[in-house]
Amino acid sequence: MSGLSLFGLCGSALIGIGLYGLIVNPQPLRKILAFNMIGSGVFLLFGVVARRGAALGMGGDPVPQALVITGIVVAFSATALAIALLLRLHEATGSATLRAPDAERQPDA
Amino acid sequence: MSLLLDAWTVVAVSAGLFFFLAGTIGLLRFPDTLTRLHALTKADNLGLGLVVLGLLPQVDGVLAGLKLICVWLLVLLAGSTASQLIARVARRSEPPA
Amino acid sequence: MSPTLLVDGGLLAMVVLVAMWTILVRDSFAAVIGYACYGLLLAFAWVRLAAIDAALTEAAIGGGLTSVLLIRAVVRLRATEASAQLEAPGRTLRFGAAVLSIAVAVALGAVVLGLPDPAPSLAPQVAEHIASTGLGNAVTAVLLSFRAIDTLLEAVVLIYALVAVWALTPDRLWGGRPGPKYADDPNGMLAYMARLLAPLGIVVAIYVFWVGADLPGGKFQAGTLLAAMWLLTIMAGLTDVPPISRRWLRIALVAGTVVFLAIGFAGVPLAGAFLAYPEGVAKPLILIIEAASMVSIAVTLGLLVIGPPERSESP
Amino acid sequence: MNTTGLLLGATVGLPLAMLLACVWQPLRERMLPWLALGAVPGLFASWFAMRGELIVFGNAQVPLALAIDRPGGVLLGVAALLWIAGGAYATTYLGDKSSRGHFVVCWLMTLAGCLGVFVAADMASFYTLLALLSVGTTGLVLSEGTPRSYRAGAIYIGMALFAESLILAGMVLTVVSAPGNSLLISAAPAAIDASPWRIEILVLLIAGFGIKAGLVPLHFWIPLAHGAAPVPASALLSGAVVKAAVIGLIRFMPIESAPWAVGATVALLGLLGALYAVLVGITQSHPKTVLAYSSVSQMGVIVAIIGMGTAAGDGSARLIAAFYAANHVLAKGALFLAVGVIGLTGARRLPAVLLPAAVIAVGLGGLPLTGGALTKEVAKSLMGDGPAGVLATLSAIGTTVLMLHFVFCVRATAADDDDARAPAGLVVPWLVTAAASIVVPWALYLTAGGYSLPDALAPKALWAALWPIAVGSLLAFGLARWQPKLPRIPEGDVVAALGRLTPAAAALSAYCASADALARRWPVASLTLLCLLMLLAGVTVGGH
Amino acid sequence: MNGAMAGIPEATTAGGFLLVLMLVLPVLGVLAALVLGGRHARRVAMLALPLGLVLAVMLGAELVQSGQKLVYVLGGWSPPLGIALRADGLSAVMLLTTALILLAVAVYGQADFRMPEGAADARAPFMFWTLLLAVWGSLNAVFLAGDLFTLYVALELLTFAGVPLVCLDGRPETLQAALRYLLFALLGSVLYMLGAVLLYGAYGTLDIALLAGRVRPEPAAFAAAALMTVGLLAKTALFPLHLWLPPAHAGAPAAASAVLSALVVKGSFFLVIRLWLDVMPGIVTPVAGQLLAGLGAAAIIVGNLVALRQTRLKLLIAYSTVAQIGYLFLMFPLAAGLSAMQLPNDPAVTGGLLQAVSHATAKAAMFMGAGLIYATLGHDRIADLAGVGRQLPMTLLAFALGGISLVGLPPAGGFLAKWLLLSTALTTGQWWWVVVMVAGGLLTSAYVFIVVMRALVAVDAENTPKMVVPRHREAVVLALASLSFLLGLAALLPVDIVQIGRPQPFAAGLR
Repeated sequence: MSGLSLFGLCGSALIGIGLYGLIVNPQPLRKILAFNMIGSGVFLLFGVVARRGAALGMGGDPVPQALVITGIVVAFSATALAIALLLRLHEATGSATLRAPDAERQPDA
Repeated sequence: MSLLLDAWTVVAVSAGLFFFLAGTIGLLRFPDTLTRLHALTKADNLGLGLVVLGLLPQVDGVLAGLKLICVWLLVLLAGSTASQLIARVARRSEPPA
Repeated sequence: MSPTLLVDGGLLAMVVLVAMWTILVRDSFAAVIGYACYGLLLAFAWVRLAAIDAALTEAAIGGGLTSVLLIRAVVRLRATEASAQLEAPGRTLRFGAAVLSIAVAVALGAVVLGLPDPAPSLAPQVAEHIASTGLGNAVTAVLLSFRAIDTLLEAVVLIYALVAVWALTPDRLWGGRPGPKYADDPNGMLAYMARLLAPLGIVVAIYVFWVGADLPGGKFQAGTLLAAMWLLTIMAGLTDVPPISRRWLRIALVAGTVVFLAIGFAGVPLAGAFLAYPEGVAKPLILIIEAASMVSIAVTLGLLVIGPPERSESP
Repeated sequence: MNTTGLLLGATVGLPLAMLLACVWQPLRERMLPWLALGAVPGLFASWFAMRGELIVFGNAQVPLALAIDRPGGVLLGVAALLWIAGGAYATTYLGDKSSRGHFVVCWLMTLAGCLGVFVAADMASFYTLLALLSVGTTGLVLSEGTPRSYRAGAIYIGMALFAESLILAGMVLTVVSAPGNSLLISAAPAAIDASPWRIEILVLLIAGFGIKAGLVPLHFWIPLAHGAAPVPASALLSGAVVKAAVIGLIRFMPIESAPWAVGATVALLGLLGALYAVLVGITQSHPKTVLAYSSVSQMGVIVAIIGMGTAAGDGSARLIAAFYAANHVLAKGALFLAVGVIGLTGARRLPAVLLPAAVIAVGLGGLPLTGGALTKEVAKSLMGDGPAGVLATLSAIGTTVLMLHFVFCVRATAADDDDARAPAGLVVPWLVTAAASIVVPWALYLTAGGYSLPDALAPKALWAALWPIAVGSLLAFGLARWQPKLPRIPEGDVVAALGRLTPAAAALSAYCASADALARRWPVASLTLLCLLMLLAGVTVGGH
Repeated sequence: MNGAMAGIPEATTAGGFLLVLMLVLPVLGVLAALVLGGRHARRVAMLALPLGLVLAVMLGAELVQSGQKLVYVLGGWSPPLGIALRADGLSAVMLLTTALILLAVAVYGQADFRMPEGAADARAPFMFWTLLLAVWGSLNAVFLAGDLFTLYVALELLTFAGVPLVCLDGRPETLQAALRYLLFALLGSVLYMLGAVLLYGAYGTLDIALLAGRVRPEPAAFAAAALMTVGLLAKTALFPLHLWLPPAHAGAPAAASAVLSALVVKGSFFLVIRLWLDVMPGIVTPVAGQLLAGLGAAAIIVGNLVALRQTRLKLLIAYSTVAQIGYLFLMFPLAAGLSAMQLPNDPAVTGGLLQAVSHATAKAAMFMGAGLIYATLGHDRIADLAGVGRQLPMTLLAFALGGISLVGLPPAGGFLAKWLLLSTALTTGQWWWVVVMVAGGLLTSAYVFIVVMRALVAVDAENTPKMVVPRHREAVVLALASLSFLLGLAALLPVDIVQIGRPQPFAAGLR
């Protein structure tokens, strides 16, 4: 087994771990964290793909590497928005939960 | 000559590692925040310093050497600031034993 | 078992362990700290994958800014911890989740191991065409030339995200200053560090941006550094966040994208296509774009971390 | 575009144009007096439009075609006549009720749809007009604005849309199996006959049109709707609108070639339904409801005629059914209008009004020299003397009973004030319709039918028509005595039984709601997502 | 087939620059709104949207005229190294629909989101107009991008633009709905991204056209198909992944709901079409198609039944969206069935897209109508709608027309779509989908009927409207509804725009 496949397995594992956290952790903050973990796992896999494409003295296929950078920035913006939303929710309701028995209720006017 | 330098490197780096070890143990074993901080900062400033000094002869070019020293100084700065801040918080939260 | 394999194995084992701990640990604060460490370890992993640009970005954004965000949030959300714990799903659900997650991970691993050998790669094509961009850093060439549209849209993503964050402003505070007011203690430790570090950081940032054309580095990494320095001075109370209604602030936000678009359109008559660069002047144009983007990225990232306005305009 | 095209176009176009005009409030308020006008082009079209000529509007793939064939022409003419009379009648009947804007709009929609289906020659426009018809009719049923009318309207639109879905499915299958996916209705019978899904198509179409025709046991919406609608509306619904189903069957059924069993089944259903409707009808006491049940019965006979024709593979059934239906259009229309007139007429003038009503009523049963007798005479050729013939005769007797029962019921509704007289605006249109219901069948019998007077006046024929009437009358007078003792069957018999299903439906929807609530909890949803992921991957791998 | 597949680098076609303009115009709008701020945001939007509509029409005309898909190779770097923008019939139709609906929403939103007198700047108006442009930009990117990663970025753009629309009025429950939406959408997009990564790892390109030629039935492709599809389903809120939709669409301001329900969910749906029909027709199996449509069927039944239970108009409409999304997914097994019979899958695809368009127009109209009702009565309790028929006749008519389109009566667009799907289902012998469609239509008619009935109840005059709705807002709603109602007449058009420039599936190496 080459080192590279280790990275591949690690990426897959991170994705699995993140998925688990995303499902079972009740706090939105922890879900956000888990989402970031999934994301980093995906990027790591992309890194593996890049590394496998190493050629002509390049350490790796630069296209995936570039895409990873873009992806990281996008994921960060998502995280920032999610956390801002979460904090706003907490500020407005004093609680921070996704459990909503009556999310459908709509007050008049 | 190079042998001496290599020897120096080995000695310095291992000394640095020792300080790191000591610092870590202190961090784990000491009773309260302040003493832990003390152990940590002391140890890893010194430890890192020794490692850097040890590596200096190995680098090619002055620029690289300066970079290494920069790293050390930056860590010193960050470490001391952080420990100061933590110490403040600690002093506010827990009365000196 | 070669030593490099050993090192990689150890590193990755640590990554996975920290990740599991981060997910499983009960206390959210601990989880956040765990995540910060995770980010840094991951940066090493990227180095091992010979993706220095990605490593820098991961360290700066994944490890750095994200952690700052998370720490701010977790501290504010302390109060909700206990009640949230009550909502934890039951054992069966957790079991099901575990089983499925593992299944997904395993299947994924299998697929990844099964990827074709030799792997398809665009590296040769990049190598073939990079000369015409005048750049030495292939990643930058991809970002700014071959797949410029992605980078353009990504700048737009940052702007959209900031708009979305600002949309959360309470109506009465619209146009106000984001984030809390940090006590300015001129002879405080933080202020001291900020004074010392900020200039240095800015220099480093500009260096990272400048070498980005040929060596690892570039506008994202540099912009992130600048943002970090800005945040530092703000937290140290040396400066205050400007109100979001400021015209110059808005201009700083969009400058990068506008320059990018302008040069992109200039490419239509001059180089025959949108986002194409005229022969020879590609590199300077790209540097101009990067410079403008760096500023915009720095401001946007900083504001994203600080969040929506929390104070009225008057400081 | 020649006169034919002009007339056919106007038949649908004028009502639609008037409808469009109604978008403007002031016009809508003033539209009522002009309702009668809307049907005039239809009337002319039925006279002057060339038979079988195809007028195409749309493009190659979707030809929107209008045409008029013999059965269609017959029905179009009488329907238009009734629409004109009804329009005039409605003008007085509604006067300045606040609801008239609503009424006018729905009336015009129904008018356009009703006359349209008689001239539509391609399935797309046929279906479109059918849908327009249902929506408009629903509006008419609702226009009283009472809870009763809401219930009736809800059930009506439900059944109508259900029927149309069946018809749509049938049509789609037909088009798919038609050469070149032709949308032309004229191509439909052949296409159905050649289709691999012949039986499916036939079942779908017969079921769909059966519902629209009020074929028992899916007839229950008719009594409700026709009972609830205002008098002129229910006259049109019971007289003209239900005939859309007849023309549908006439045009789509491959009568010459469909299997015998299909025809026989349809005929049996129709005739049994006819008798059943009579039995339920005589337990009713509200005149409009009685008439509605009689409509169910008559439609049953008409469907049976088509069925028998199919069984015998005799294409003439088309025209015969149309003729029978035409007679029913006018007779039933006249009777409904009569209900409104009699309700406003005092004891002194009652006989003068009741007598013609009674004649027409019994005429439906086949009173000699009336349209009823002629139609039955003509239908005999198909019904034969077998079981079908017997059932037909029985239904004739039953109809007589029911109609006399109606006369008794309607007499009871006469105004209390002895000197009360219905306004001319109601009486005249009614009388016109009544007269037409006597004359027109003769005209059709002699022209379109191509029969001659002797056939009709042959003593044998007269006797054959007379004796069921006699029997029926005897029964009727017996009934008049015993009727109060009969069990009270609720209006729209079957629907009462269907009412029992509501708890089940409620349970189902509650179940869905809880399922929805569960699925929308975060852990469940995200788990479902992973399951789906694995499932999808699984079937994808499994498929290769 | 297109040149890219034959190895010849793809070249920009005539009129390709229109694609760039469509892509950039909204972005420029957002930037301008952001810099100018305040009351200028509205002016920018009202300037850009009509312009965009014109561009979309020009694009459509160009497409019809040239009869093949429009391509623009960005930066002169043709795929796989570079990225190409492509517009085929599907894109053109969606672009046009989007521009049209957004323009309508903008006209409608004038009153709700104008700067309060005196105030130089206010949050809600500024945000509404900026986000409107933002949604537009992201959707155009989704419809035009020819590269899976660019599409990922576009999807994220769409999410970031959609989420704040949900909680535009800042009520706590809308904040929560927005958070649910954001988190689930992020999960979806990360799965999509993962799929893209695997595809690149296996085939070394992310370009749709190139991938179509390169994908082989092998694990990487299977996994990618599953991951991307499920990710997109989560973003499209196909039952049972709809947890975020009802509260989000019911809670947002009417104008925003219209955009979210009519357009935003269509973005990810559009990608499912691309993926299944253009990128990997050879990978997704008939069973998978049946699975997708099965979910759609469940959505239709459950969504409609739950809609019938709702006591609030906006929630009812939101659940009707859940059901209508189900309809969209019926097209996949039908298209597959046709291809399996070596027939062109045009009718299924056209039917599916037509369903999407007619639902978009109808639903936008219905949500905006609900908004007017809410404004007039001060509530949207279905039980107390009496009198609406008098106060808002046009709105009610619009609601009815929209409803008719959803039910699928002629000549509405819904009918034509239904006709196409029905005939396909029957020709491919999948009669069970016919049953579902019919049942769904009946259930839909039930709640449309109930609402219209309630609203038609006359009421004694003394209840005074909370606010008098200007005629032109009603007119916009009615116009949109009528468009949806008359869309069925598209059958009379000489050419099937949807099919222009689409690869024929079995030509694309299907089985």
